[in-house]
Amino acid sequence: AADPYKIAHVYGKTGPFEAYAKQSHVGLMMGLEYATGGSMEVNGRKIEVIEKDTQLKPDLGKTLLAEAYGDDDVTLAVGPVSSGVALAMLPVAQEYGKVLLVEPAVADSITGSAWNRFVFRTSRNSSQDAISNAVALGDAGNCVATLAQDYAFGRDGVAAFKEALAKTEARLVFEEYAPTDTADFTAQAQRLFDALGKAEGCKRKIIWVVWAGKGNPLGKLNALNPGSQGVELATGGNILAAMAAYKELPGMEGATYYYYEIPKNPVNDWLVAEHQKRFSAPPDFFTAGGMAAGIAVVEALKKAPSGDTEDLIAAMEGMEFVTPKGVMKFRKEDHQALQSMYHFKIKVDPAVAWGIPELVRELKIEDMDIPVRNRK
Amino acid sequence: MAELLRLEGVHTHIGQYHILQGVDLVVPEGELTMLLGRNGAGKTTTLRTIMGMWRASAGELGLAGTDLRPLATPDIARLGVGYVPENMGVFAALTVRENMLLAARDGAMDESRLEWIFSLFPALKKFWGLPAGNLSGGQKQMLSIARAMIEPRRLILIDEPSKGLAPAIVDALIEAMRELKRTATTILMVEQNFRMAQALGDGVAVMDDGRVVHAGRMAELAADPALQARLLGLSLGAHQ
Amino acid sequence: MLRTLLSEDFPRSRALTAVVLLIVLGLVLAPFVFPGIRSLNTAATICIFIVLVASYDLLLGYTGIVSFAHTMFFGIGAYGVALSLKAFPASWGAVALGAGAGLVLAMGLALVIGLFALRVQAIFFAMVTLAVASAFLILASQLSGLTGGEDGLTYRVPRELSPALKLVSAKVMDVRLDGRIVSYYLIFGSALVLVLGLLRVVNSPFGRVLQAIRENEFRAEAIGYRTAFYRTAATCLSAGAAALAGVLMALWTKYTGPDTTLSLSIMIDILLMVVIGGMGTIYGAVVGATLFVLAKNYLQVLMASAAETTAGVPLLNELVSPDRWLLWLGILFVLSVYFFPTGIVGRLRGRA
Amino acid sequence: MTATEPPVLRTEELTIRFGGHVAVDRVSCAFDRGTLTAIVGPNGAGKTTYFNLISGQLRSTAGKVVLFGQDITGLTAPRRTRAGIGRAFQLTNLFPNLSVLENVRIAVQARHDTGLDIWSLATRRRELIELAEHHLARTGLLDKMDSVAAELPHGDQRKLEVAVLLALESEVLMFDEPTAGMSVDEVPVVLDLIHQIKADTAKTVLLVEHKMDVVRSLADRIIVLHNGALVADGAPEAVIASDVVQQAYLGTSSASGDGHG
Amino acid sequence: MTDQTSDASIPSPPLADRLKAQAPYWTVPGLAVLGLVLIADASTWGTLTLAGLAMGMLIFIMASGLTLVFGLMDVLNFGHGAFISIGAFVGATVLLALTGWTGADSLALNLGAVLLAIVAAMLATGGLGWFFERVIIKPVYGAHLKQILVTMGGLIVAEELIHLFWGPNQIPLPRPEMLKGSWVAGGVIVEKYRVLAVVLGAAIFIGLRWSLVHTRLGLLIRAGVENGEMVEALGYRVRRLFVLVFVAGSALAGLGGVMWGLYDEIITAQMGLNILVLVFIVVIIGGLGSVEGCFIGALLVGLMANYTGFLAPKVALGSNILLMVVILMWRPRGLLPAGKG
Ligand SMILES: Nc1ncnc2c1ncn2[C@@H]1O[C@H](COP(=O)(O)OP(=O)(O)OP(=O)(O)O)[C@@H](O)[C@H]1O
Ligand SMILES: Nc1ncnc2c1ncn2[C@@H]1O[C@H](COP(=O)(O)OP(=O)(O)OP(=O)(O)O)[C@@H](O)[C@H]1O
Ligand SMILES: [Mg+2]
Ligand SMILES: [Mg+2]
Repeated sequence: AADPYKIAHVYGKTGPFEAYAKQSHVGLMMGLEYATGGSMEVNGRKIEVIEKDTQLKPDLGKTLLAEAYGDDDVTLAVGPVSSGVALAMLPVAQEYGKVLLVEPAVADSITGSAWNRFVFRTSRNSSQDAISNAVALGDAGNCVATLAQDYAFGRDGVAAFKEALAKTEARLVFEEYAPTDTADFTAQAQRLFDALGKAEGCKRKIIWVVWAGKGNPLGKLNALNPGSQGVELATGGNILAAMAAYKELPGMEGATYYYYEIPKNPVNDWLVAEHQKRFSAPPDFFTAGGMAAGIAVVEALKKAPSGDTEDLIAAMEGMEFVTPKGVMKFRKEDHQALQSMYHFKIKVDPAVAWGIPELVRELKIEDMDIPVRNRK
Repeated sequence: MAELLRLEGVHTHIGQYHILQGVDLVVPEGELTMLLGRNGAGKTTTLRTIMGMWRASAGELGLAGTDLRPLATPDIARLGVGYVPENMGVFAALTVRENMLLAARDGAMDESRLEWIFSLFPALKKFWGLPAGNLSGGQKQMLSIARAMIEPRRLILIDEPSKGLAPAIVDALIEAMRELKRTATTILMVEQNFRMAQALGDGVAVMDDGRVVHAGRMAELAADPALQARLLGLSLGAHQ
Repeated sequence: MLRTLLSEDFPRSRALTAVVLLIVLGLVLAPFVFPGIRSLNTAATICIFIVLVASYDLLLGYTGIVSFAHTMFFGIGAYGVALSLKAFPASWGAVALGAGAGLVLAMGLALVIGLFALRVQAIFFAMVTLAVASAFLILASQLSGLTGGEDGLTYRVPRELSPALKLVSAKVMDVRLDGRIVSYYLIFGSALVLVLGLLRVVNSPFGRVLQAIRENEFRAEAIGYRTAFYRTAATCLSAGAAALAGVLMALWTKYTGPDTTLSLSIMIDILLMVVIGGMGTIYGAVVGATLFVLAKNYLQVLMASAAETTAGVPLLNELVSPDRWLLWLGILFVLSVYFFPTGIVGRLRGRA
Repeated sequence: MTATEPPVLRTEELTIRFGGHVAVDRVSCAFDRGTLTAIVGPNGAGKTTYFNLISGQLRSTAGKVVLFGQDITGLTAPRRTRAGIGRAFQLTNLFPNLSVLENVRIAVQARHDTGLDIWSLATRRRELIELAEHHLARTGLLDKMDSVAAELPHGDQRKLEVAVLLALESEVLMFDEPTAGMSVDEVPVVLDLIHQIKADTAKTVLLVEHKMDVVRSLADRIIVLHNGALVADGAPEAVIASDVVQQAYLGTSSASGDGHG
Repeated sequence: MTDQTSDASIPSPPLADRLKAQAPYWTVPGLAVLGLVLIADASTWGTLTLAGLAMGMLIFIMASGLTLVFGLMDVLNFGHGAFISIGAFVGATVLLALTGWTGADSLALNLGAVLLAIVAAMLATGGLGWFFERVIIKPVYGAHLKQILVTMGGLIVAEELIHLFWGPNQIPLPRPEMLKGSWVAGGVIVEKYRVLAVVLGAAIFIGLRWSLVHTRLGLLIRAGVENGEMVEALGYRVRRLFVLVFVAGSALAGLGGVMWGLYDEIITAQMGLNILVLVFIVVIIGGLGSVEGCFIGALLVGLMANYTGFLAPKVALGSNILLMVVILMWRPRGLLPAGKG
């Protein structure tokens, strides 16, 4: 047989994001499996996946990626989990002139200011998250205040959200930023309640929370009876474990990247059924992303059998491929995969351990105007 | 008189150093035995070995028939052994009262004993509620001795009690030791102050280089200046 | 000559001499004897950590100050270069500017911390620096406009250091002589100079005063040393050396972010390296850093092979899976402190 | 020493209070060049505290310390040491894990102000090492100079304490019970040393000591502290014979003599 | 014999000194008043102050064990963070098994479930503490540096073991039914759960203080830290005492873990480490080994976070450090270092 295609999965297997990493890797493998019809072969050549653990350390990530490209001579690499590691890895792709398919790191700059032409991304970026949420909350008469972490991820998210919300009929009345290590959110809640209390002519008053990492602002805001102030809470989707907290928030609206019951298509049906069978649990947030990446790899190799980088890039630019989330498309300009997002409303079912995001509306690629940010 | 404490061929190592090199010592019940010797002879090490603070590496160590070698320090103390260490060992953060309270093992101090101690060391009464760390050098020494006296003990090991004490207090100390002897307390005392040693000692042992080089009655040693000179180098410094 | 270079502070044990020689030789020849990206990276990391650990030992082993802020200074050096290379075209001037600024800032900050911390007890100082360092870490991620936040900074280094540079077109001993090799030897050389410099400092009259302070600060005051001043000076010197180690790190990785320079876990690694190696001897830093970096880099590899051999055994296999490498690292922490109470250097010297 | 020469060291109304307790109570006293003054008093009289006030380990509540006519009350301990006040401590106070030689060398180095030199090699400053060796020779410790201080027997530690003090070459030397805990054959070594220092008329010595024979043999003058206050001051025999010393200090029974101690 | 007999005791210190000694106790009311002046709105101030005090109590619960071990035994235990996490995980396991109780609309059943969870967590962490002391800490008494390293090692191992037993996911831990939500009265919002925290925190404070000040145990521990050898020479088994203290400290960490887990409603293996720096700050502000100081320190931190978070969010980040710096400038050994009662 011909030489196998070697693919490196370089990601933070160990450390705080272990859970995400596991999902991502399972998804990638299932994606490869699905797209090759279970043979793990494409163009008559085997696909071999090499795993490398970045331990969430950017410097290690760089070394491992360089090792994969240089010493292991892989066709392309997939990963990593954290944006910091991803950003450190981007120049390596350029240095070695090989493709890096980013999944599931979300920072805008990966396909923005730090981008180079060897970088593709299947995962959604922060803007897509923020914009979809803005569209979801953008009804006329809505007054929105935001609570975000006081660092890049939070500020960028709010900026994109703000920009998108301006195009809707809703109104942004207040932005609150809290330090990442905030434990007690009473002060922030008080400031938000005060600001929303002063806002006039609002049909609904909503606090949109964008938060990643430790602390649980949503739960803490909710414990303060926002209802008694006439205030609702909103936030995006998350992994199932985190959405357990949403059980306290029936009726909460927002937009999410994936929930296994939402997309209706054969790919997702296969994923849900197989995942349930193999792991007796539904696929989670990052499983879907991993699978999308796996499918993208196979599709790209089908179009560019040589595995040569330039051929791959040419094949992938503008490529459309079918994922558990339906059709995705690598935008030519910045190699970001455009994709649907889902406006949801939380329903509580006592038998389910988490709050169930019920689809309100699918936000299709054309419903969202995702800015291209990689022009220098 | 019956012997209370017996050391036979005791060796002690501290780290890589071989400090005690076969100590033989007998302390008869109810007597005050003086342990003399020049600096570094191993006197403190002997007391610490008896207390179980250093482990004897060879030899026999018995208290009234009980083998001390397998016992840990607290267990040795519970046999009724009191210890006044060379560096006084007062708890600086605790008050004088609390220091004394800890020494009275069942948690209450005997009033009459306390009065007796106050009469010997009035400074303790004065600083009763103050942290012991604030005491002067001599006052700490008094506290350390008082801790050993607050309860009746079978055996008290005292390391250089007169160090740093004013002459008047040394007299009080001598008085206290005599009184302790009257209450059938056996005492093993290390001392450099020969006047005090002479005034108090029943028996005497002299150490050098980790061994006991002379053992006998105090009266004999006191009466024999030549022996004193040979063992202690007394003639040199006595009457400058 | 050698006497002067080593400041008359010799390994004082045949075994230790052999170990140190082996390490130096290994590092000199690393690019050729252990080819491959991973091993070259390991060698460079070892060089950088030797400097970092030795500078920390000046504080911890020689002066008796426990500080958790050492990675902060390391980070300042690295960020200095990173920011400068980000702002200006990649040139040696930019590197010098960044390094200089980092050095000055690190030493200045050390001065402030030193002056403040002189008022508090030793163990308080440790906790204060822990708090300051974690605040600095958060600050660095909060000032994302400047520092790139959590994501860190990626930048270009002067051409001489990038793989684009080809010294000779042919390979030497199967190794391409490109900018990476230059880069490596730059780091190796700088590390050597810095370590010898630190060795000199600890054997100078100044270094002796530090040791006296460690032993008995009260007494050192009583014989006329203004210990506050000396302790602050030691803090500044060690901060400066740490910042320079940071500069090397920034040049090597071409990426600077909180996880590579500022994190608490690096701080703990440094502590462990000092203690395993042996406190209060610069040689300890050399040995400790080398062993630990090797262990950390190859522990997962080792475990992967262990996992293969125990594939059948259920729980054991789970335990030795490479994903559980942190578990074994933790156990390594505990064991190394037990087995090397006086450090490896103490061990080796004790035997000799 | 001439009568007109001003005193080397003087305290004026020196006082310190700990909470409600006055440990040193308005002590005014002057010490002349070339004299040895013994300070005696019961335990807790304030002798060590008085020393601490002079050498700067404690800050006075009120009063002044004057050295060579200069008010040094505001100076820190290291500055006072540099100004010429050296002391040895009641409880042995050394650099425990350094060698005997290094203990003294570091003091010599302090005296010669070379601590800031970060570039020359300590082992190559022969002149400092020789001085240290000289002081060790004087105290009879030369053959032990490579031992670690902590492992010395008590008596040798006391001697080392004195050697460190000598190395400072101070004008004023303060000894706090230098012979406490020393065995009888060791005591003379230290006493000889103090005799030697005294013979050097440039030095001013203050000595706290409980052993009256030592005091008698060394002191030019005795001052008595009691409850923090200076209660007697004068020639040794007169002071010892005074009522206050006989009662408050020596106690009634020991009037006959204090034997050897 | 001598006139030392004459004065039986020393006079008490002057008033100014006594006032100065009491100053630390006034810091909390002082800060609250300052907060009122700056915030100017009574109901907002009320909400923030009550929340801040309760937050302080939660922190105190976690810090109390550390101050006990750190202050009394002079052991710097980073493993404390692991005990907090493990306590939370054990507690969560119990609570998630008792959903019948926690989901019921009965305060008694709810509290019963919490109590059971706490007991289980304390037993688990106490037992673990025993193991920790025996195996990890025992050889390194008196050596801070080694303590930092071995306990750090222990912390890493414990976190990994949590992953091994409970999986890598964070676990949601909803509060029992009756402890959800808040009461609102006159614009002042009081979270129900925080009331529980206050009650528990106060009980622990009083219990600890009493046992340290009024029993021989406290005395012995304090003496043992200073000079363990001498305590042994007085006939006490210091080793056993230390184990006891360590177990108690670890059990308190477990308790703190359950309470913190229920506060955050999400638990992760790293939660203990994340909160550890804050806990250390509280212990330092309080002064080593002082339960009272730790209590005051925790309340100060709790209030400070809320006041600055409301008044000047940018400052909130450094507010704890700022507080620590100010307090240490004022009192270099912390508010109430041990040895003062
Ligand atoms: N911790 C230790 N490490 C090493 N050697 C020690 C230690 N403690 C004591 N020694 C040595 O043991 C020997 C005996 O010491 P020890 O303290 O028993 O003497 P001593 O007779 O009590 O003397 P002194 O009268 O000075 O108190 C001395 O040579 C001393 O240096
Ligand atoms: N920090 C302090 N706080 C309170 N009282 C103190 C402090 N330091 C010393 N004292 C008290 O001051 C008095 C004087 O103590 P000092 O140590 O000067 O006595 P001394 O004359 O040297 O006695 P000795 O001969 O016993 O060494 C003592 O009563 C002591 O308790
Ligand atoms: Mg002795
Ligand atoms: Mg004194």
